[in-house]
Amino acid sequence: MREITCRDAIREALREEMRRDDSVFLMGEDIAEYGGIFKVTDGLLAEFGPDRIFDTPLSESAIVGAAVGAALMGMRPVAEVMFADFTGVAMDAIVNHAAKVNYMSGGETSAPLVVRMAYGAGPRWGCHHTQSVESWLANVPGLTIVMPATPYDAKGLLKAAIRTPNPVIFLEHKLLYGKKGDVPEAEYVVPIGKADVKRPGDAVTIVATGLMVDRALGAARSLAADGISAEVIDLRSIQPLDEDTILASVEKTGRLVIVHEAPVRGGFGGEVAAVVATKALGYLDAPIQRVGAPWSPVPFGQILVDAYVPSEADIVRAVRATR
Amino acid sequence: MREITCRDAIREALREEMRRDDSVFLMGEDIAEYGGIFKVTDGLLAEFGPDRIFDTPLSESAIVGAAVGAALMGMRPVAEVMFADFTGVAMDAIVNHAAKVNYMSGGETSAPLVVRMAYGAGPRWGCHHTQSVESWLANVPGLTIVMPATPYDAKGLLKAAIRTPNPVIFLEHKLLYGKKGDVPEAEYVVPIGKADVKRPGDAVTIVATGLMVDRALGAARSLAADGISAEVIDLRSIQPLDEDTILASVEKTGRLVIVHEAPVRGGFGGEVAAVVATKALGYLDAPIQRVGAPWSPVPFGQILVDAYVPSEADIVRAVRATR
Amino acid sequence: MSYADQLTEKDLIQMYRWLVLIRAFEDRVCELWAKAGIMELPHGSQGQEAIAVGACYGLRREDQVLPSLRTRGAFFVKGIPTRVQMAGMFNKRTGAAEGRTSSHHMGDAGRGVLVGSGIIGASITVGVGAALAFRLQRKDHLVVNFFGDGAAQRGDFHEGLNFAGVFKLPVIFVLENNGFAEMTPVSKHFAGPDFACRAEGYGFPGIRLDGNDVLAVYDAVQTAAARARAGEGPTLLECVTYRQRGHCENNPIATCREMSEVEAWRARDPIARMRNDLLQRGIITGEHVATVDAEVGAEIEDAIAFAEESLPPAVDDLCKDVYAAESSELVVGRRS
Amino acid sequence: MSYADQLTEKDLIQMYRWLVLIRAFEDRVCELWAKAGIMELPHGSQGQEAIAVGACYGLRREDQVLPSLRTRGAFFVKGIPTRVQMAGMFNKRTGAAEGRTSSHHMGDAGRGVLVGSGIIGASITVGVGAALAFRLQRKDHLVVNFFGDGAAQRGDFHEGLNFAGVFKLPVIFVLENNGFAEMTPVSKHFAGPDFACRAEGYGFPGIRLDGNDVLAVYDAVQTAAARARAGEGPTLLECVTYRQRGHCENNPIATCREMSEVEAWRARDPIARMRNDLLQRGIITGEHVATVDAEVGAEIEDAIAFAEESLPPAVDDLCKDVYAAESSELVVGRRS
Ligand SMILES: Cc1ncc(C[n+]2csc(CCOP(=O)(O)OP(=O)(O)O)c2C)c(N)n1
Ligand SMILES: Cc1ncc(C[n+]2csc(CCOP(=O)(O)OP(=O)(O)O)c2C)c(N)n1
Ligand SMILES: [Mg+2]
Ligand SMILES: [Mg+2]
Repeated sequence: MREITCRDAIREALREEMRRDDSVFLMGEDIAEYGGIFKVTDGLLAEFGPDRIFDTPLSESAIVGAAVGAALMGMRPVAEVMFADFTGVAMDAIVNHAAKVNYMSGGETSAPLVVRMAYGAGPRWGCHHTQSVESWLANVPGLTIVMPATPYDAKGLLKAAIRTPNPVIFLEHKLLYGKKGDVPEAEYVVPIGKADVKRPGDAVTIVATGLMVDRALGAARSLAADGISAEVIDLRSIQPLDEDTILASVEKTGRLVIVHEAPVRGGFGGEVAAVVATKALGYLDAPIQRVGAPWSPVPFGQILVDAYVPSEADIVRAVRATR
Repeated sequence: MREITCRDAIREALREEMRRDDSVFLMGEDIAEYGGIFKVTDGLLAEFGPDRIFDTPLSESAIVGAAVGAALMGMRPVAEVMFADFTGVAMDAIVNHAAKVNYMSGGETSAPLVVRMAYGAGPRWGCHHTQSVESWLANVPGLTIVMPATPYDAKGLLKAAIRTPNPVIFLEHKLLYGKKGDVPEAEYVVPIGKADVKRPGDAVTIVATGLMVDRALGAARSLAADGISAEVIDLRSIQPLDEDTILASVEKTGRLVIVHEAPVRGGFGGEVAAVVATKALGYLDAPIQRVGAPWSPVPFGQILVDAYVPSEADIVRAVRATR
Repeated sequence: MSYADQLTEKDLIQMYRWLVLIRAFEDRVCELWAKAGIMELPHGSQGQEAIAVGACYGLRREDQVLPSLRTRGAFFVKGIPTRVQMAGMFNKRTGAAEGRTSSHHMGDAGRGVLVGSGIIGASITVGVGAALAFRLQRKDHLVVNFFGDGAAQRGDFHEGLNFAGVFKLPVIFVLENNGFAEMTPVSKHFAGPDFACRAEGYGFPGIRLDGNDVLAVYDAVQTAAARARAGEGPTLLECVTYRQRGHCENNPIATCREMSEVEAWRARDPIARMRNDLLQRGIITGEHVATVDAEVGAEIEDAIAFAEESLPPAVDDLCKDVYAAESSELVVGRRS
Repeated sequence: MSYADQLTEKDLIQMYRWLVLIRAFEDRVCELWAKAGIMELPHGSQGQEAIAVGACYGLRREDQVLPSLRTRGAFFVKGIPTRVQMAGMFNKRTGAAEGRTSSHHMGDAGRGVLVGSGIIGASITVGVGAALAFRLQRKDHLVVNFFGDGAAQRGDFHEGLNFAGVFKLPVIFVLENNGFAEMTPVSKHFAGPDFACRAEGYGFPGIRLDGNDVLAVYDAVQTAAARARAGEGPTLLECVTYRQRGHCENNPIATCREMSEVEAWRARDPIARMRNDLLQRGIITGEHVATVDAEVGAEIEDAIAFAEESLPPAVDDLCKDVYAAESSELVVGRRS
């Protein structure tokens, strides 16, 4: 099959949906002529023109608020917020308007919009451009939160996100943009809410999101060398959360390790642990282990970022702790 | 002992700290002449004058941002943000500045400020004035998040919050303002980070916060009538989280119910469950149960709010599910 | 000839009737509140009715309005039935969102009322987005964004107006300067000469006008509407008015202000003003005034009866409408 | 006599030296970056040096500045050693926050540099708060808040300036209008005539001036400073300049613009301008120019050597300084 990068897969999803549906349009900072600071939207201006993709002022609250308003009037905005850390300045529009407008209108008008944001640590970004913000939004009914880990999923999930009548937060890990993977040329959609068993196994369940899926797979490979068969579940979305896939796996393996890049404490891993401790406690043969960042802002620079972001070795260590 | 309301206890804490330390000052919307929409700061203008307590424009981002700046210059601001739902518009100043400035300055300058906010459901407020937002902030290193449940704790914790050199989010449940309880007249401080066993018991551990502590105590009373001895732990703060008190209790009871007012899914209860499922799994005799709001914005009106907010009956039901 | 001059007698009578109806509604819900008769806490618009009526009269059905917490009149003129509004105040299933939200931020898609926000100022950017949609759809509809002097201090005011200015969007910003943000007088939260001047920094006109003069508001909005529909961009209208009641019915009218100030403004009441004007011009008679009062009173009592008889919200529907219905090819696993 | 006229020859020579040093630093780190020699991605301030120097020269040590991502010069003039700054670019323990943060938002409490924010515009309200503290403490120090044209479209610009206007705080808002927010030209994110006019809506003066004229900036800032120290409130200074390099060193200079525009602005370079001015006025000589260049070059090479020899950040300190030290009577149970 054809291999392309996440960046290209996301761009393909945008292009296909823009071709399919006139109401889809893109706005954000530096996305049109420049093609986005991660070059995701490169080339789309040439194809679709300035009514379908345009640059906005440096005003994230207005970007998301305007996306809500446009969505209410029948458009399908895909807003790019450069860095997920800027959630802080667009938070109200996300949690209090986008998330609640269907409810507040008694089901009359929903806000079918997507907010695409780049998240996650890289060495040169510093603490304001590297956060994994999913748990800031995970307790807000009305939202859908997607975190793809592969080019295939990024494309298929984004297409679903654009088509659903509900607001979707679409978190793209900046270190995954360059990652390559199989992406079929034929049209497909990946339904949001279905986790993906990225590697089957029967000795331990590793639940991961985003960039951590690769690290979990790496850990699973080294564990396999030691005869430990790890099942790696890529959640793909944390809202909805695919409890069934997690529970079925834990029923089989009896052991659970949860991995995310955000700090462990208060992170989304707690939700996964709680679901299992409520619904599958009897299957657990060992304490649940969580792997995530320590309790600190994301540091600057390669050395500290390497120490900060969970590594394959951290995951292997957590798996061993379940044995 | 003297009984006073939470409202009066909070006001006393503010007054005592303002008397003790000239650098403590209050700002917020309608807090000075009017005394705050919940009347918490009533009378303080008369005692301290307009340099120590003053009204601001309707600008929550500036309120918190300015509190950070003033704190950096040696002041001890206590900012009132009327409703915790407005976290959305002050989020960036909280999570990206207040929380990170000590780290970013290499420990040179911290931001000793308190943001007081009223949270929780009441019948007449509607979905934008009733949210329990603690989990939006619970994954942000650098923050301290306090949720008092009694007048005694409200006073003692607020005094600690004002004195600590770090930024504190102080969440006051609006239905607790009128609640009375013992508050000594002598000076005291309640250290943040220490949970309080509000009722000892040995058959089940109920961990709760804020208004839910009262409901948990109510549930414990009805369970006692049935011969079930529930231990009720009031977390008092979710960051730091007093793991030791929770673990010691679960070791004793073998059963855990976690109660908060926010929706269950993605709520802070997941963190508590994860800590126990990691560190005390072997003690658990039954699946962990979580009690919280359903997956919906907070509705309007008495009937629906009553159905939405966890009740004593819900807690009793969850306790029975652990048996 | 001004837009106001082109209004027919019928128009004027209709506008007057709206003013009377809104006032009667507001006064009546305040009475009901005082007797603990309703669930929703009224945030009365008494004294400010001319702004909503002047702004919404003459809008198209497709034009969208975003009322603030205090733009009751916009609901009326945009056609939301009195019964529905009253049922909302009673928290009944026949009210806003089947009783799941309070009525002062309700929306009505068919009538061009967008869902507002309890987060003051936040709806400004949403209105701007609706205007953006019209631009992208090449429709010549427009959006009227209502908000107060307090809201004008929020970051969203700034981001919203700048955004609209940059893209020359068809939106009219109606700033109801009623002297207060809750208990805080404008003089304490604002140091500029007026709010209208802020428009310059966004590249479009800002006009300060008498918000108690319904025809002045109508005229200014129609002028701005022509600009907007022609693709010339937004206008900021600062309508100077006065909040005759407390911030909400929890606050006595005299909270944090002198009653003499209130009295002075009551003497400039927009409804009495229009009434006197129409009487003087012979467009209405004393008899007509009485008829309108009676009709309006009956309409409101009918709405109260309707609200009282309506069912309460359904507890079983607690988690309804959190998400719009979606195909399982797109999303699976929603739980409530 | 203007403030600039009161500057001595020594002052002028010192200001010139700052300009040269900042430029040399910026150019050198860009070179290092191109050779993959440093960790931090430079966001060069080439072309804008006159603003930081004009604004910070003559400030007190206690006066606080809040540099933007591109106000490198403020660090220099406020006295942060070249070595420390360079060590920051190299991500060394001797740099900002012991290497745990990038250098372009670093603070220095003792020298009056507040920690900035990577969230553009967010530091505006923080600076306002520092000015509030001065007011409450009855000190006549002031705050200089630097930010760009892009930041001026953020809600925090609005809330911050309004807040400062209402309380007449001692703060000077220095808007560096360098023509771009990343790749977006001002003409695409702004529809007003200029940014200075926005100050009126906050109740204080706004002035547009030539940001490439170090003495004009100095004069305007000193005038604003006198106002601020006298308790008369803030000033907004829109300093018109031009970003001579790409947004950051990832972007070629010609990204999204014509090189002819860049060339035209290079012809108006603030450093050449001051040099020529001082040469013409006989305040410096060609020899002196060469000496400054040599000294500055040596200072930078020394800083590079220092940075190269410095230790990397300590992995063991990963979770240091997340919280300031606190007594266990107040907080217990912190974990990392
Ligand atoms: C972001 C936010 N801050 C504060 C409030 C509380 N509040 C509700 S109405 C109000 C005053 C609004 O003033 P203005 O915009 O002038 O509208 P008015 O009530 O005068 O019509 C305030 C502070 C809120 N709902 N939202
Ligand atoms: C809130 C926010 N939005 C977007 C960005 C990404 N970003 C960094 S610098 C920049 C442009 C800033 O423009 P301006 O304020 O004019 O400063 P300049 O770089 O021109 O000095 C942008 C969009 C950011 N860091 N923060
Ligand atoms: Mg007002
Ligand atoms: Mg710029």
